Amino acid sequence: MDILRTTGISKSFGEVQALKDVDFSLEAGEIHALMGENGAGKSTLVKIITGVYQPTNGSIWFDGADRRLNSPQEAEQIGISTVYQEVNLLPDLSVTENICLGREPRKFGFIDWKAAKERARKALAKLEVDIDVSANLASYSIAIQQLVAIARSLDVECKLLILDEPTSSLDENETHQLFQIMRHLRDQGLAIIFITHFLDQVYEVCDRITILRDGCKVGTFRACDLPRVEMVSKMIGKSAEEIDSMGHRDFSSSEQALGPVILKAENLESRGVVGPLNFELHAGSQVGLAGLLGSGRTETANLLFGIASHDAGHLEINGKVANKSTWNPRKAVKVRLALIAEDRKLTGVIPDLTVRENIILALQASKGALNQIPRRQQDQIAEEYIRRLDIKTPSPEQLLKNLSGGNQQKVLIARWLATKPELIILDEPTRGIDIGAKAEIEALTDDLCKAGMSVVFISSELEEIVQDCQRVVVLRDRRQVGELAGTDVTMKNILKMIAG
Amino acid sequence: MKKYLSLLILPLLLLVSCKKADSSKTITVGFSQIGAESDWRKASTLSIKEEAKKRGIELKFSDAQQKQENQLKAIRAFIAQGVDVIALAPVVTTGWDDVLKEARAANIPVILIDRRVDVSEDGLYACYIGADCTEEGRKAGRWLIENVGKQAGIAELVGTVGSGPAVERKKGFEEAIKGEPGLKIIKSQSGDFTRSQGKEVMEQFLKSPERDQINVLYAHNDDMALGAIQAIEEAGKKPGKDIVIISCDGVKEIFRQILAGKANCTVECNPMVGPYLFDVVETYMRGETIPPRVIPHEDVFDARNITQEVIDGRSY
Amino acid sequence: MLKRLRFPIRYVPFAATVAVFIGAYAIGAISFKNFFTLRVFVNLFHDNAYLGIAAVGTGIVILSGGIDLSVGAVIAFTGMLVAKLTACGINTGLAILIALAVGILFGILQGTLIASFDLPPFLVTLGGMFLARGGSFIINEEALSILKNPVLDFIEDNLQLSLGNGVYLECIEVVYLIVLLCGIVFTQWTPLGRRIYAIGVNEQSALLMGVPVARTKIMAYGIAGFCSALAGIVFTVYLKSGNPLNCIGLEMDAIAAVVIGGILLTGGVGYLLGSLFGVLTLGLIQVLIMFQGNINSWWTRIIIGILVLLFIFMQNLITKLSDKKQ
Amino acid sequence: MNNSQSLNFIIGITALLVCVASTFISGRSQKFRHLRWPLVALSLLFLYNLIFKPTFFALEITDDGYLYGSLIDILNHSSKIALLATGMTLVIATGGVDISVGSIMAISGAVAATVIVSPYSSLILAVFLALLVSTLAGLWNGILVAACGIQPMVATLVLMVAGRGIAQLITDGTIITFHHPAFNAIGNGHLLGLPVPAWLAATIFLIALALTRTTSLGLFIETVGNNRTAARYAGIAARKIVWITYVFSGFCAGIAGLVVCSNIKCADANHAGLYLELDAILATVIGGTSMTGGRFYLSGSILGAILIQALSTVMYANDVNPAVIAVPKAILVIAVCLLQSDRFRSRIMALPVFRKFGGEPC
Repeated sequence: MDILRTTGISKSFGEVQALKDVDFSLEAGEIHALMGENGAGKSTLVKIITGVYQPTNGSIWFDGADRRLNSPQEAEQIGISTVYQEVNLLPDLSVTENICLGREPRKFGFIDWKAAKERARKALAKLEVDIDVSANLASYSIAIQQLVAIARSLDVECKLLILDEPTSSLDENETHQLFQIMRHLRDQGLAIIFITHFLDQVYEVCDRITILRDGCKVGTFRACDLPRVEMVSKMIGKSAEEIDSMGHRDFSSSEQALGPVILKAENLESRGVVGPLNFELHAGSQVGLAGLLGSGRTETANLLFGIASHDAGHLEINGKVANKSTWNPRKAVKVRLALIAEDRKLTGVIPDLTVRENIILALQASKGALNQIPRRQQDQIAEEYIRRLDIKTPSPEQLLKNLSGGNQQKVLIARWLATKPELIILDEPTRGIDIGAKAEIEALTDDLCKAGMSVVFISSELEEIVQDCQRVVVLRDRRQVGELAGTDVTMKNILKMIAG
Repeated sequence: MKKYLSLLILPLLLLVSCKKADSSKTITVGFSQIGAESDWRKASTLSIKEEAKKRGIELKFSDAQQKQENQLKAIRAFIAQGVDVIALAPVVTTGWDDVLKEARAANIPVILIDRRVDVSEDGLYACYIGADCTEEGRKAGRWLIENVGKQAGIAELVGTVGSGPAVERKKGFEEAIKGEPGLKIIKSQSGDFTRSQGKEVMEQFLKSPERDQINVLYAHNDDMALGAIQAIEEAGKKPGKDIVIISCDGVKEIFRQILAGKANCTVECNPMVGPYLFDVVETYMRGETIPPRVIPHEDVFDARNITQEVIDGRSY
Repeated sequence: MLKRLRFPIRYVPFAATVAVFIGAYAIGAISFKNFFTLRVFVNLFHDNAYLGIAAVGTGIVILSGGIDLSVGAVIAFTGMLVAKLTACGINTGLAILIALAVGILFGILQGTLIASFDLPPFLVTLGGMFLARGGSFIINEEALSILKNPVLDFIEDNLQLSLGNGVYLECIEVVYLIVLLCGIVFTQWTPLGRRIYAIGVNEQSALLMGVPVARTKIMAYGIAGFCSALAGIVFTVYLKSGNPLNCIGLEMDAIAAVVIGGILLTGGVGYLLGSLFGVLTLGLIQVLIMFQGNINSWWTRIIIGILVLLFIFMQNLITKLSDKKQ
Repeated sequence: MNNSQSLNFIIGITALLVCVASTFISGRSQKFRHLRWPLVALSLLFLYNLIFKPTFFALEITDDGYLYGSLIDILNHSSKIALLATGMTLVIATGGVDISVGSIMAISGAVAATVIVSPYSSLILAVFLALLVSTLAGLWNGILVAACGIQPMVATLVLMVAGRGIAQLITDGTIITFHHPAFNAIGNGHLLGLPVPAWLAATIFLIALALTRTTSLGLFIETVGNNRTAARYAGIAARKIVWITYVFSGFCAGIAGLVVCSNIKCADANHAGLYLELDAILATVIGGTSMTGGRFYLSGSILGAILIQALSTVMYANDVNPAVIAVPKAILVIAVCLLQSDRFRSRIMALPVFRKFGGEPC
């Protein structure tokens, strides 16, 4: 029987219509995947179900009654709890508090910390996590934090659990742990909404799939009745053939003669952070950085781009030697290096500036404050990339915060392409991005390589790496454990190295 | 963890180490000054400091920066230090009972300077040195009646709202001119004892509908008067002629203006209280009875009794 | 491992403040006679009780990620209110209750403006400061003394505990210590207290975790309003008078005290107990200057400035170091 | 008399009409939205005077051939707030705040006066040194905030406290009075019938505008204020941007200090610019710049300054006790900010009564 029914839900922000008349229903004891491209309205629908937003139109029926949810805690009280895509916890507070906040066990009206810690431990134990619960959350890795977030939502008596991209920052094992927990909970009669971009994950755990596109519901299907390709084509509104053609890339470029060395790292190291690293990158080729989460991939990227300074070894980019002490992003940009960093929200998006300003930002920065790009030229650049990357925005003057996650990501890519880089570092560029955009971005990177640009490609999805890179550097425990090239680049080899 | 331990230990140490204040031979005087807001104030501070040096008295000086709470802290500190006499130039007249009682309990006499305080019982302070501002207000009023006459429209630049001198100088002046129906205060507005405010407010006076009736300005201190003089000049009028200017304190600058004919009269409020103060202190230390009231010599200055010498004689 | 590391990161700024306080105290004790006495120590509490209570309120608001500039003005206002009411022959106890109520309402009003219309706290409380200051002048332009008041006299004469050789532990410092204690318990052991920390750390996350952000904020400012009002009453007891010019710029002292105590202005980090040492340290600096006894007013200002600077530097340094260690 | 009254009335009406007109224009154009509510407030002020105190609008041309009247005073006195607000706006845009400007004013005035009364008295030297010192003061703030990473409010608190002390140290605690026609002109002179301070403020405003809008400095400042990490990742020298704004703020404060000190022909270390930092911040926020940083509006800040000064001038003109002026000021500030806040407007405008009033949330 149904536990949740939404009828005719619509929601609009300013000119942007995020949801149009969505009917959605959910049964108790099922895991229900919510699929769709970025901007399809998944997050918005979730936020409405959890009372963060109020729908412009439509009604919500939950657990036997019509509900008007004005706040997340109202939702929580009736048994809807959520784990969001970006970890939304409180880094400066202890793990215990992050789990118990708002429902602390009391003794004479005062918080009973002893009991609270006990509960926190129990909640984490369910996920087979064993950590010091009185330490600050900030002192743990993102993966742990993500698990803490899930533990928090399991801690309450909930009837509906919403997992919005919970696995995007988990590695294989953690993900499988999570799936076991999910199945376990389902069997206890809990309803779970699961949002992800990893298709195989959908088929691994989900019973039913609801697909959204451009704010409208495409349909709800049983997972077993819906072939992968069909689902994808429904999501992106393209036919299966198109998708096939998108996925593949011809390996001709790997056969072509290697260009000159554009990036050279010798014993590159930042003590206690990452290294020593040794690898080369030839113009017009792609090198992949493979490794589990926390294996030092992002740290390496930051090192190359001068966010963090290396304290040993030799780094040479585009013929310019990066000086230990003075290497910084501005210099990196000068030698035609670009970094599209992992944490979009923190390191990329300037929410209150317009799309145009966000796009020209890096280019302008490289030119320096004093010679401003003429307005007409700015508009041209913005228009060009909005077209090229097919960014969904009403106008270049729209504020970036009003765009969906995927489109924000595209804007950031545009920002760096605008600087005409010769070497671009893509750190999880497809994280939290739907298959359509993913394919587009992959296609784009290929074109870039063909055009003679080199790419350092960081991804937790080995398929992507294997497919795209002629050369793979494998990291483990913040150290380089090996390098594969040409035909050796296979899933098996990489996994072997990662496993060690 | 050490931190916490030492934290616990500290009070204990104190309890153990309480010792009586041993009295030394040299006289120690604690002086709590209001602040350093004007040349006048600075002069009075200087006179006390220099006099102390001259007489070999150890002076504990504390500047309250216009805050009563600071003065209370200072007096408590003086008591704790075990000074022989406490001198106090109170920033306000109210709220001194408790601390004065404490001083009495520690039998340290308190001498007030240039302002009285109102307290619930007598004998909380030993002596008061200085004219009261009310009297200065009266003097200003009388000078007006004698020299300008019984017909005048008066604009008043009040001091900082609520501050002692402002209240008293207003009161005194009003008392003095009460008898004269011809003397009306047309405009009265606070200039906060500062030149900039004095100037800004005067500008507004000179733009008000009643501007043509104003022919006397009474400013609660010289600084505001000096600001007002500029405003009057900018309005194209002649300060001292078109508008008679009376003010209080008697600082060098206003004398220059009077000599130049741009101002007319200033009621002196003598800041050089050092000698008077330490006379009293020494009499007390000799064990003699001290006078309850000492009035420093104070003049009313106008064009008749100001000469270059007088100006050069001024240190402030 | 983590257990061992946790001490520095969390408690370092606070511990540093305590260390500096003790150091300064030692210096005073060595260099001035009659400094290392119980009287001086008790005076520290007696003379700064009102500041301390205000600092508790400010601390709570800052922990919630806001700021309160209205403190000084509200103190003056409550003082005037109590003075006026008693002058009008209203029972003092009642007057005090009214004043407290007004304080709370004032705080809640500010909180509402900030929380439900997301106006910047700095601005709203600045407006509050103007309002309260102006209000106290409207009540009466000059100071009102509350002499011969049975209640206050009773408080003064009976509610005190002799500690020998003329030193008394009086009502107001006790009140301060009680308020401080309540504050600590409130922030560390009550759900609301933790919510205040939560919204201080990250409002968005807190909201998503089901914290009623708006209500919590309003509460925080309400409590701050209460503290300011109470500080005002303590100050009135301390002075036996109300004065519209009282405590101008006190909010800055309170903020300085809180910051010195190791609470970050960005909110969510720090401990109320720190504010105690912040307050005591500020008081101590003044006492040291008074004991030294011939420092120009301008030097006083400069020295205080420098000392505040030193504190901040030291805290930054130590915090950075301990971060590195982690 | 009658004649002059009607003249006042005409001036008043024109002033009012100008305000109202620009209100509607700003309401229409996307670019000047932020100016609308301050303008409404200003219009109301003028309307009040037009009805109850037409003499407020009295304007005369003096024998020396410059305009003279309350309106000019507003212009004249608001210029010092405007100067501070110009610098403050940029600082606030980076997500900071500078509460030391009042003290910096005092320092700058003290330096200038000391030079003027010294044997090497010269206008150039005085102005140069004063501005140099205040710029250095700004640099000091900048270093504390940008390099040492201290929270802006605490960092500038240091100079706010110590600054007046330093100023007094320079003047040795006295109020230095001087007579130096050339220097006095800075605060009292007139140019084309208008007071010099107003011209100064206008110039600085235009310079700031040019610096931020014809170059990309503005964009960078807004970026840093909006998301500092991202700014760094985009290759913007965030630190440099931040301390530049503090330096500029210090410079502006320096000029304001010169204006005040020359206006009253003396350096009063205790009172020069006391609490003026608050007015500057108010002006900035009234002008529509958010205290959390990001977008900034210089024109708004100038208007805010004028509005604040207009309020107190009107109060003086109506013999309101200055201690009480705080109250209407507070109300005005809160009111304008409420109207600036989208949430408030969207709630109010939801009421049918306001539907037609052109206030769709922007």
